[in-house]
Parts: sequence; structure tokens; C-alpha cells
Amino acid sequence: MSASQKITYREAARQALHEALTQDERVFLMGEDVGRYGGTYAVSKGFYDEFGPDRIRDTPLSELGFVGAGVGAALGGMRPVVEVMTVNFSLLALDQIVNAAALMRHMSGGQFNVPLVIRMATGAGRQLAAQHSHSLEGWYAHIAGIKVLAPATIEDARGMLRPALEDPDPVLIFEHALLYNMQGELPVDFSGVDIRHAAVRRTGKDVTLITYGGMLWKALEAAEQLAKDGIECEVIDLRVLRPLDDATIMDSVRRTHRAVIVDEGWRTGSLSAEVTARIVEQAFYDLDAPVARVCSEEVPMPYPKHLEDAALPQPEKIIRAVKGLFGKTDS
Amino acid sequence: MSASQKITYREAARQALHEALTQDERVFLMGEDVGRYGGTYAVSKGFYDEFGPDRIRDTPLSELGFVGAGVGAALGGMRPVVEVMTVNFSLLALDQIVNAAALMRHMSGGQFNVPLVIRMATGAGRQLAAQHSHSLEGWYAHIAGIKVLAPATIEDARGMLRPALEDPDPVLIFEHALLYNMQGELPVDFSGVDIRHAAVRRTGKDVTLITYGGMLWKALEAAEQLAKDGIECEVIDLRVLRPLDDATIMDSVRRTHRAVIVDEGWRTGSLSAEVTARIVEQAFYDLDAPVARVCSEEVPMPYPKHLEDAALPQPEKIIRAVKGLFGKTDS
Amino acid sequence: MSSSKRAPGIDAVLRHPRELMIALLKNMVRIRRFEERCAVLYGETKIRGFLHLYIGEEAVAAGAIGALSPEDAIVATYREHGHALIRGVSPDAIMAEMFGKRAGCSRGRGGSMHLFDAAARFYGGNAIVGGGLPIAVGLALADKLQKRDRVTACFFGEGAMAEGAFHEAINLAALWQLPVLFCCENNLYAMGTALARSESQTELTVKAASYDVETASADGMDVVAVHEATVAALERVRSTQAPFFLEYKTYRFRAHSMFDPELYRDKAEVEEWKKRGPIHNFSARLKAQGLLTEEAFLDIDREAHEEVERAVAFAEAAEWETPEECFADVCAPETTG
Amino acid sequence: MSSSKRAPGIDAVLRHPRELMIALLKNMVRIRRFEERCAVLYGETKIRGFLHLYIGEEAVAAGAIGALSPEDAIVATYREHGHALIRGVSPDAIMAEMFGKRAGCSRGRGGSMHLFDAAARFYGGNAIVGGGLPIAVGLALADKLQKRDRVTACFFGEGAMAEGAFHEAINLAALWQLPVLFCCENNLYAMGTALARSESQTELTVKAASYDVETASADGMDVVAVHEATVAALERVRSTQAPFFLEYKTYRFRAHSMFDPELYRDKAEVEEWKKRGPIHNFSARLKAQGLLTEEAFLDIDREAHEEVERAVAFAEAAEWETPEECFADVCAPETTG
Ligand SMILES: Cc1ncc(C[n+]2csc(CCOP(=O)(O)OP(=O)(O)O)c2C)c(N)n1
Ligand SMILES: Cc1ncc(C[n+]2csc(CCOP(=O)(O)OP(=O)(O)O)c2C)c(N)n1
Ligand SMILES: [Mg+2]
Ligand SMILES: [Mg+2]
Repeated sequence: MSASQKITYREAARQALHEALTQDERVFLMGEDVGRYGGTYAVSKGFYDEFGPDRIRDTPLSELGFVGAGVGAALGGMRPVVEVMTVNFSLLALDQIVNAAALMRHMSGGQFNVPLVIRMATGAGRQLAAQHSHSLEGWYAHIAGIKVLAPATIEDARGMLRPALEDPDPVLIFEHALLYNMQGELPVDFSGVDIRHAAVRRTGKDVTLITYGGMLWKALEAAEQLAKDGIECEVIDLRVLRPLDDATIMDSVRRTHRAVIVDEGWRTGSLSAEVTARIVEQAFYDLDAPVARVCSEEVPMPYPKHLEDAALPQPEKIIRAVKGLFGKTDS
Repeated sequence: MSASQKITYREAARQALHEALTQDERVFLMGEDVGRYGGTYAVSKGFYDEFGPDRIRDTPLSELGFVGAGVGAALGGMRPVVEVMTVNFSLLALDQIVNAAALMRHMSGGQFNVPLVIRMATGAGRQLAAQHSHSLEGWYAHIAGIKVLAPATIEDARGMLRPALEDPDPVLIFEHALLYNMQGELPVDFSGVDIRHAAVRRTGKDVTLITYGGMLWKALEAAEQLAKDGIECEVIDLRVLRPLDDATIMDSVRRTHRAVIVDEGWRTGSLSAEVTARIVEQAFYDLDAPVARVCSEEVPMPYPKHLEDAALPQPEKIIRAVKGLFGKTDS
Repeated sequence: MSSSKRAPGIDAVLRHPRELMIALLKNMVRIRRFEERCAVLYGETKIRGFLHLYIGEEAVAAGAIGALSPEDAIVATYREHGHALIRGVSPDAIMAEMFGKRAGCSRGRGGSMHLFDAAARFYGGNAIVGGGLPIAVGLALADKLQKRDRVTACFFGEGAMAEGAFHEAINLAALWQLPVLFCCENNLYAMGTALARSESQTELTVKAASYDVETASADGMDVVAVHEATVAALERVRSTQAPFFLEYKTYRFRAHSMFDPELYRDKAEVEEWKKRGPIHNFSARLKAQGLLTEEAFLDIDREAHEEVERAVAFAEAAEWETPEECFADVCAPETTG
Repeated sequence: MSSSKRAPGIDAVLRHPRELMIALLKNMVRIRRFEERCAVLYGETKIRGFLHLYIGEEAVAAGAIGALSPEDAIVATYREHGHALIRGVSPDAIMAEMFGKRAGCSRGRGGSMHLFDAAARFYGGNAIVGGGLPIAVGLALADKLQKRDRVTACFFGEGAMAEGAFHEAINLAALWQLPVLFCCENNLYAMGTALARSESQTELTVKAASYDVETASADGMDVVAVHEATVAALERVRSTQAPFFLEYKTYRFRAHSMFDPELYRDKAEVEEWKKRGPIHNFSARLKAQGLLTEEAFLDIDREAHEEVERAVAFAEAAEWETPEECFADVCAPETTG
């Protein structure tokens, strides 16, 4: 095994940004408190001093304005990385994301593509209550004309930014806020990742768990426990929420004949529904049981820990859902 | 059969508003050009003179502002009907819809409900191109805390507003812009509709077509043609996109053993995915074939008629999808 | 209308009944003690999530909210403990909310950022910057349409003024002549972003006046100035039935939230502002004018302290909401029909 | 800087080379003839969807866009045929776009509201009111960061000024000192909403000035005034490298779109404004000053007419895009990696 460094997800995201800023003059970072504050999640700490205020650009509280300015700067030849502090505030910028960034290439007859990267923190789990705990990355995956990424691992936090910046079209990167402190190994000779494929994070023959982002780790935890009960889960990390990598999903489901989707979004209309529909469309006759979903309760996220925990997917719920497919119930 | 009047969908929507304004002093209509212009779709033509500028309130171009003002007015004891001219512009108001209207009841511990009705036109089909042709009502159905309605018939255009206004929580009503000119019969003794159930618009034993809004009529047209080929379709009009009426869907699918969902939204992450997932979860063992979907192509809506037609669900595509389930292909 | 002025020589505290002055002081002390305790409770993980302290800015809530009448409505931000307290929301219920308990003023569901109280006409507790502004406009619109003589006071930070929501809301209020008091708490920073890096025009009353709205600016470190300016502004709102923009120049002594390393401002700057601390300066003035003794001050402090401790005990003893209760209350229960 | 003034006595047309004056006239006539033909083509269902005519407002596009240099960028609205034409986008390509043909300047995908042309730095054609404003700010930011001496001219209606997008965009431009020329086409109505029902402050330069931006206002019915004001404003933008807000007071003679029954304004008001028609007034002035003969005018008119007819023939003959081509071009084709 090759040498590796132990770093946090935060540090990985930081290295990726640092590399981009160093290697390409056209790259700049713009958003609320990315500069002097050091970034809400400290991802860009120190960048302001290193790269200066032009390239580490603090913005006023104007999400619609500065996301739109990112679209314009991309059209003007730059490679902006716009940070919307969290997905919760991105709703204010949605018009520019959908009606400008996403549509521009097509609407202009292919003349104006928008090489814009938008990063945002997403997800619940920190007791921030209803307005600060949305998981809307799956919702964004509905929008034609953009790519949607959900780095769940150190490698992806480190590697996804580069291909995102190389992509000629808008790319949204959702970083689950609970992952920033996660530690992991990054190979010293790390050579990058693609933004086209889902990844099999654990192999198994009995059931496929399909997930992404912060939920990957809960799915893996559930898989560990299920293994003790003799159920071997294959765990797929979608990584790219749009466009979905159907092949990797179907490959697995055709072998395991069972699928459970774990999604932090509110159940109705979450990405889990789309993945279910695709499995039904493409692998219906391979299924030995209905596709199951473990999602968040459809409730504004409550503040107390026990209620937040109860509202979110948890390993126990995943285990119950998996066992349900085998006709076993856990009592 | 009882007597009926022949009216347009526009007239039905207009009668509903008129009744509400006449019967309840707390009701007022607010939005861009609802007053002196007469309403973009002429639904409120004449109201300005009849009810005056306070109750037929023209707003500036400020979607976030006046939708938020609707939330506040509802909190203040009024029963506002806010018209967002089209769903395309509602993206600008999304923060107030999601983070204020939808969350308020729960977040305030049940103290502050928001009895707000938001109406908007939706859908493509009038060659208005990419920024003016979105179908996002299914997307809105993801949001906890609101109800989402899609009146597809004269009765629903006439009847849904009243229960929506009686509902103590926010209700979004999506009127497909292509329906305003549709003519139909309204019984003279029309006594209202509920906003809880899906409706079976055509009975049939071979396959269930599930749809809503503007697509209902294409589904019915496809059903007519399929009947000639000996395939009897049951056609379900969802009517209420949130919360979905699972019972009506499953009742039908358990009888027909086949389902095709017709949804004008972009396929990925459209409401059709959620309906598919629910059928799989609740009626998997009743299915004789995979659930199929007929949705819009995932492309910004092009302006030319032949391309718009090609991008949207059409009766021929529905027929093909249905025949596909029976192993027949249409050549 | 421009900055409120003090008559030279005579301290403004002498212009008012002593009881009012003592009440203002008391209210500032109540906020301070309440929040200091919250900071400790945060360290003890009794309070979690975000906690935005108002310490340093107490004169604003104390002076402004005391000027409102009970029928008026308040819309506030995530930095709203002080506003809720002064408005008369029960300290027990606020603290229970911070703990996430069912006896909290929002059933414990929102915590620090989402205090609500229907009886107090306290409409939150909004954690979207600028999000309260359009709501306040709507509340005032409802009053106007129902011909009720009430004012809606909307509090927001200077950072919120860059948001489109501010622009749209104040224009609507002015256009429709609605009784909204726009209360801008200008503490010079939005998280780490100084006003001059947020607004091309840093004179906030100039910005607001461009909507053809009356404006004024008050020293937000001086509770009497705040009170007087707010009384005057409210009078204008009531008599003109039009909005008014009131800036309170203030400063937050603590970090933005418990996660903020405060890299963006000098310690010296903070120390300089602390010299203008609203509580000790005001109590010194009262003492200088013979309106307050050290003993009386200690009494006030002790009472505030006791109020907080009672609230903590209440919150500790209170029960949690169950998931079933909590998850069932998203929409109204379905009725027949 | 306030409204541009004319020296009393001497007509401003005499201050400029005759060629320029004739070019301005010509451009106005080109827009007029093009759009009148479009209205007819709409009746014949060759053009569909929304069609927003600029008739009456031609002096603005003709006078303003002529003042830009080729490196400058333009961001426009859905009422942008005139802007595209004057900017040098091929009339054939514009008309083909209106027909929805593949030879259209946006491959026929967008029609009337979505004219784009990379070569002309014409960034649309935006049908979301206010949607172009933040984009213009970004284009200017790119220029500033890349140290290019270019201006971005952003056209928008007075109705757009109520949108939060305007507020956020102009603040960013002023705060960051970006070379944006904000070109406000104040035609007094946003669909059926008169300015006074849209803005609490109807003096638009006052609104804009509150962002600490230089402003001016020009008579948008007078092409020379428009041209002079735009030249002056551009000079300020280039020398200060800061934004400038320029209001053009104008009027639309036709309905908002082909669906508008025009219930909201009097025929008499329209007639009054028509007396100030930019083309006939300007040609009369040129004739009075001996710069134009009736014959020369008829030549201009005929040429404009021929240009349109060529464009129509081109559009008629052009081909449709196929669904396959159209639907494949949503994102860049996938590359390896
Ligand atoms: C729309 C939105 N954007 C960003 C944030 C994150 N945020 C929370 S408070 C804050 C600063 C607000 O500053 P200001 O309005 O001056 O109020 P203060 O905190 O100084 O009282 C920011 C950026 C948010 N909550 N909402
Ligand atoms: C965000 C948004 N809201 C509403 C509309 C519908 N609409 C199209 S044009 C228009 C009026 C715009 O008026 P103005 O900005 O003055 O430009 P004008 O049409 O007068 O040139 C409206 C309301 C829209 N296109 N976008
Ligand atoms: Mg502040
Ligand atoms: Mg206008």
C-alpha cells in the first residue's frame, strides 16, 4: 500500500481550493465571509492573506446578486468558485442558478456556456433547527443543464473540485456540514477522481445500499452490523447526483436483487424516488423485493437532539429496512 | 342529468375568486398586474373596479417581497390569495415559501399557522421558450408544510380555491396556462370539491395512467385511442400533488397491475419518480410490469413548435409506453 | 429627522420619570445576565446549535421594545433573546426553548434562533437574514386592511440591508404606506464582514431615505437615546401611517456565534467599544444624577440573576417533546370534508 | 450630473457630424421597420410565443448602443430586437431566430426573447425581469480581474428596479467599483403597472444615487440626447472605473406584448406621447437644419425595408433544428476522464 496522509475533509476541501487558486489565474473564490472571517467552516482560512481580496472575495449578504455575478464572471472568462454558505440560503439564488446558469448554454444556441462552480454546505445533524438543516441537493438534481456533486469521502473532497472547474458547464458541489471534521487517509500519490461515476464503497452480494453525502457513513455502519447477522451489503456512493450513473447502480442490483436507498432529503420527491424509479425501469425483473427507502421524516428539522436524530436516517433504520426485505423484523 | 353551464377554465377560476372575495372580507388578491391590467391571464378582469385597489392589489415586480407580505398578512388575520404570475418567477420567492410559509407552523410550536393561498400559472406549450416554460409543481411537492394542488378540470378550477382558503396552512395552486381557454360543463348545482383525493377520470381494467394538470387531457386522449386497440386505461388525476392520495393510486394499480405516469416535469426527480416509488413500496407484488414514465425531455424548453412538441409528453408517447408494458410496440 | 440630540448640560436621564430609567436599566441587566448564563450553558452542552449573543447591544432591545405598545407586533432575527425577554415572553419559556424542551416558547423545536410567542405578538426568531422584513410588511398590511391602529417593529442587522428582501420590503411599505418601524441594529459587522465591505453607501439612513421613507439614527449604546428615538419614530408611524427607518448604532462585544474565531476585527476595537458599554455607562449616569445607588444596582442584578436561575431550573425540569407529537404537527390535522 | 441640457437656440443635431446624425436616424428606422414587420409576421403565425415590441423607444437603443465600443458587452431584456440589430447582430439571424430556425442567432431555440450573439458580445435576451443585472456585474468583474478596459452595458426597464436583483447588483457594482453602465429604459409602465404604483420614489436617479453611484437622466425620445448622455456616461465609467446609472425617459407606443389589451392607460396618453415620436421628430429636425431631404429619408426607409425583407426571405428559407440536435446540446458532450 502506498503512503498516505491523515487529513480532515475540511483540509481536503481546502487543499483542492488552494491548488485551483494556485494553478489557474482565472479561478477565484467569492461568497459571504470566505475572506477575512476565514470561511464559515474554516475551509478558506488563511486564503485571504495569501491570495488577496480580489481572488478571495467577501460578498455582502446578496445571494441572488453574487451567484448571478458568478454566472457573469464565468461568461467573462473567469473560473469562479462561488460559495453559498449553506444550501438553506441558496433558495434566494435559485433563479440565477436555474434560469441563468443552467439554461444559458442551450438557450444561447451553444454560444455561451457557464463554467461556474458553486459550493455549499448542506445537511442536518448539528441541531440548527428548521431553517438551517435542509438537504436539498437531491432536489437540485432535477435541474437540466447543471451537474450536482456530493463528495462524501476525503478523496472526493480533495479531488472533485478540479474536474468541476474543468467542466464547461455549471457544477454544484454539496459538502455535508457534518463531514468537515471527519478524518481519513489521502494517498500521497493521489491523482484525482472523475465526476462521472458512482463508487462501490463496500462489496456485498445480498443487498445494495445506495446513498450519498453524509449518509454514506451511516449506510456503511449499518452494513457492518448487518454483516454480523450474515447479510452482506454492497454500498454504492452515488457521488454524482446529476447525471446519475445508472450503470453502476444496475450492475449491483442485478447481482444483489435487492435495493435500499438512503437519502437525507425529505422522503417525498427526494432523490431516492428517482433512483427507485430507475431501478424499476431498468432492473424490474431482477428484483426479489420492493425497493425500500430510508429518508428523513417530512418535518421541519427540530432542534433537540433526540428529535433531530429521530427525524434523520440512522443505521438502525437502515438495518430495519434491509431486514424487512428479507422478511426478517428486528424486535 | 342536472343542468350545467358551459364555461372556460378561466371563467371557472374567476368565479371561484369572485365568490371568495364576495363572501369573506379577509380575502384579497395580490400580485403583479392582477388589478388594472386585468390579470395576465385575464382571470381577474374587472375585479379592480368591483373590489377596489385595496383588495385587488397590484404589486411591483418584487416576488420575494410580496409573497413574504402574503405570509405576514396571513399571520395578521387576512386570507391572502397571492398570484405569482407564473411558476418561472416563483423561484425568486422560494425562500419565503419554503423557509417562512412552510416552516412557520411547526417552528413556532404550532402558534403561527399561515393560511395563505398562492396561485400560479405553470407549464409549457405556448412556445415561450426556456425561461417561461417550467413545470415545477411536482418539485414543490417535496416541501413539508405546504399543500400543492393542480386543478385540471373546470370543476377543480371552480372548486379548489374554497377549501384552499379554508385550509389553515399554505396551499399552492398551479393552473396550467394551456387550460385557461378550455371549455367544459359546470353543473348549475355544483357544490364543491375536496382537496384530499385523487380522482379517477376514466375507468379501465388494463392499465392505470396517473397524471395531473395539463397532462390529464393528453392521457385521456391516449386512453381513447388505446381503447380502440382493446386496451382499457384507468386514468387517475392526482389533483393534490402534496400530500399524495396513495389509496386511490394503489386501489387502481392493484386492479390493473400496470401503471404509466405522465408528468410534464423534467423526468429526473419529477413527481413521476415519487409516484413510481410509492407504487413499488406499496403494490410491488401486484405489478405485472415495471412502472413506466412519460415525462418531458430534460432540455430547456425550445421555442419552435416542433421541438416543444417533441420535448413534451404527447398522446403518442403515452400510447407507446402503454403498449410497451404489454410487450407490443407500435411501428 | 436626523440623529437625536441631547440638550447640552442636562443629562437626558433627568427628562424622564425615574421609574422608566430604572426599568430600562433593569431590562438591560436582565438580558445581560440571561445571555451570560446561556454562554455558560452552551459550554455545558445544555444549549446546542447556534447561539448568537446580544451582549453589548442591550440598550437597543431594552430602549426600543419598551416603547412599543402591547398591540404592536415584533419580527426579530436569530439574535433575539433580548427582544423576547423585554417583550415579556416568559424567561422560563425562553430558557426551556434554548434547552429544546416542550415547555419552551416554541415547544422546544426551534431553540435560540426561533423564539415565538403569539400572546406577545412576537413573530420570531427568523434565521434567514432579511427573511423577516417582507413578513413585517404583511403584518402591517393586515393591520391597515383591517383598520387596526398597530405598528409592526421589524428588527434586522445592517448586513440584511444588502439583501434584495430589504429593498423589496421597504419599497412595498413605503408604496402602500404601511405602519412598519424598520429597526436596523447596525453593529458594524455581518459575521466577519464590516459595513464598508457590505454597502457602497455606509450611511444607512441615506439608503433608507431613498425609498421616500422618514429616517433617524440613534446612539444604540445609550438606552435613553434609543428610547427617545423610538418613541419619536413610533409617533411618526402612528400619525403618518407610514413606515419609518430607525438606525441604532451599536456593537456586539462577543463573537458572532459560538463558532466565530473573530479574525476580522482587532481586540483593541472591541475594547474601545466596551468602554461605551451600555449598562455600566448608564448606571454610572444614573448614579451621577442621584437616581441610583450601588445597593439598588446590586438588587437589580440579583433579581436578574434569580430570574435566570429560576428559568434554568424550570428548563432543566421540563420535559422533552416526543417524536410522535413533534412529527405530527407539520400541517393542521385533517378535518372532514 | 443631471439631465442633459440643450444649448438654447442651436439644435443639438448641429453639434455632431452629419454622418452620425444620419446613422442614428437610419438605425431608428431599421428597428421600426423590423418590428412592424414582426408584428405582421406574428399575425401570420410565423412568429409565435411572446413578442415585445420596442416601437416608440427606438431612440434609446439607437443612441445608446451606437456609443459603445465593439469590445463592450451588452446584457438586454426580452424587449431587445432593437438592441441586437443596432449592435450589429445580423438581421437575417435575428429574423431566423424569431422564426425559430436553426440559422437563428440562438439556433432558433429562444425566439424573440432570447437573442444571443457571442461575436457581438450580446449576452441575451433575458426573460426574467432583473435577471440580467447580476450577470452584467459579473461580466464587469471579469473585466476588472483580467484588467481589460471594457464596459458592460445592462439594459432593463424601470419595473426591474423594484426587484431585489437590482438592489443587490448595483450595490455590488458600486462596492467593487465595476465598469457597468446601468441603462434604465423608463417607459413608465411595467406591463400594466405605472411607475407610481411600483416605486415609492419615482425619481429613479435618486434611487440609484443612494448606492453612491453617479447618475444622469436623458430624454429617451430624442436620439441625440440619448447619444450624448450615453457618451458622457461611458466616459465617466471608463475614467472612474465605476458604475453609472443612466435613465432614459421613454414610452412604448404598442401594447406590452401581443396579449395585452391595454386597459391600464388612456388612448389619449399614448397619442400625446406619439407626438414625440423619435423618428418623425428627429427627421423633422434634420430636415429643418438642412441635413436631410425627404428623398434621402425615403432612401433610408427603403433600405430598412429591404433589409427586413431579405431577413424574412432568409428566415423563411432556413431550416429547422432537429429534436436530436436540440436535445443533445444541454451540457457539453462528455469528454474522457
Ligand atoms: C440569507 C442568509 N444568508 C446568510 C446567512 C448566514 N448568516 C447568519 S447571520 C449573518 C450575518 C448577519 O449580519 P447582520 O444582518 O448585520 O446581523 P448581526 O448578526 O450583526 O446581528 C450571516 C451571514 C443567513 N442566516 N441567511
Ligand atoms: C421576475 C419576473 N417577474 C415577472 C415577469 C413578467 N413580466 C414580463 S415583462 C414585465 C414588465 C417589466 O417591466 P419593465 O421592467 O418596466 O420593462 P418593459 O417591459 O417596460 O420594457 C413583467 C411583469 C417576468 N418576466 N419576470
Ligand atoms: Mg450586524
Ligand atoms: Mg417599463
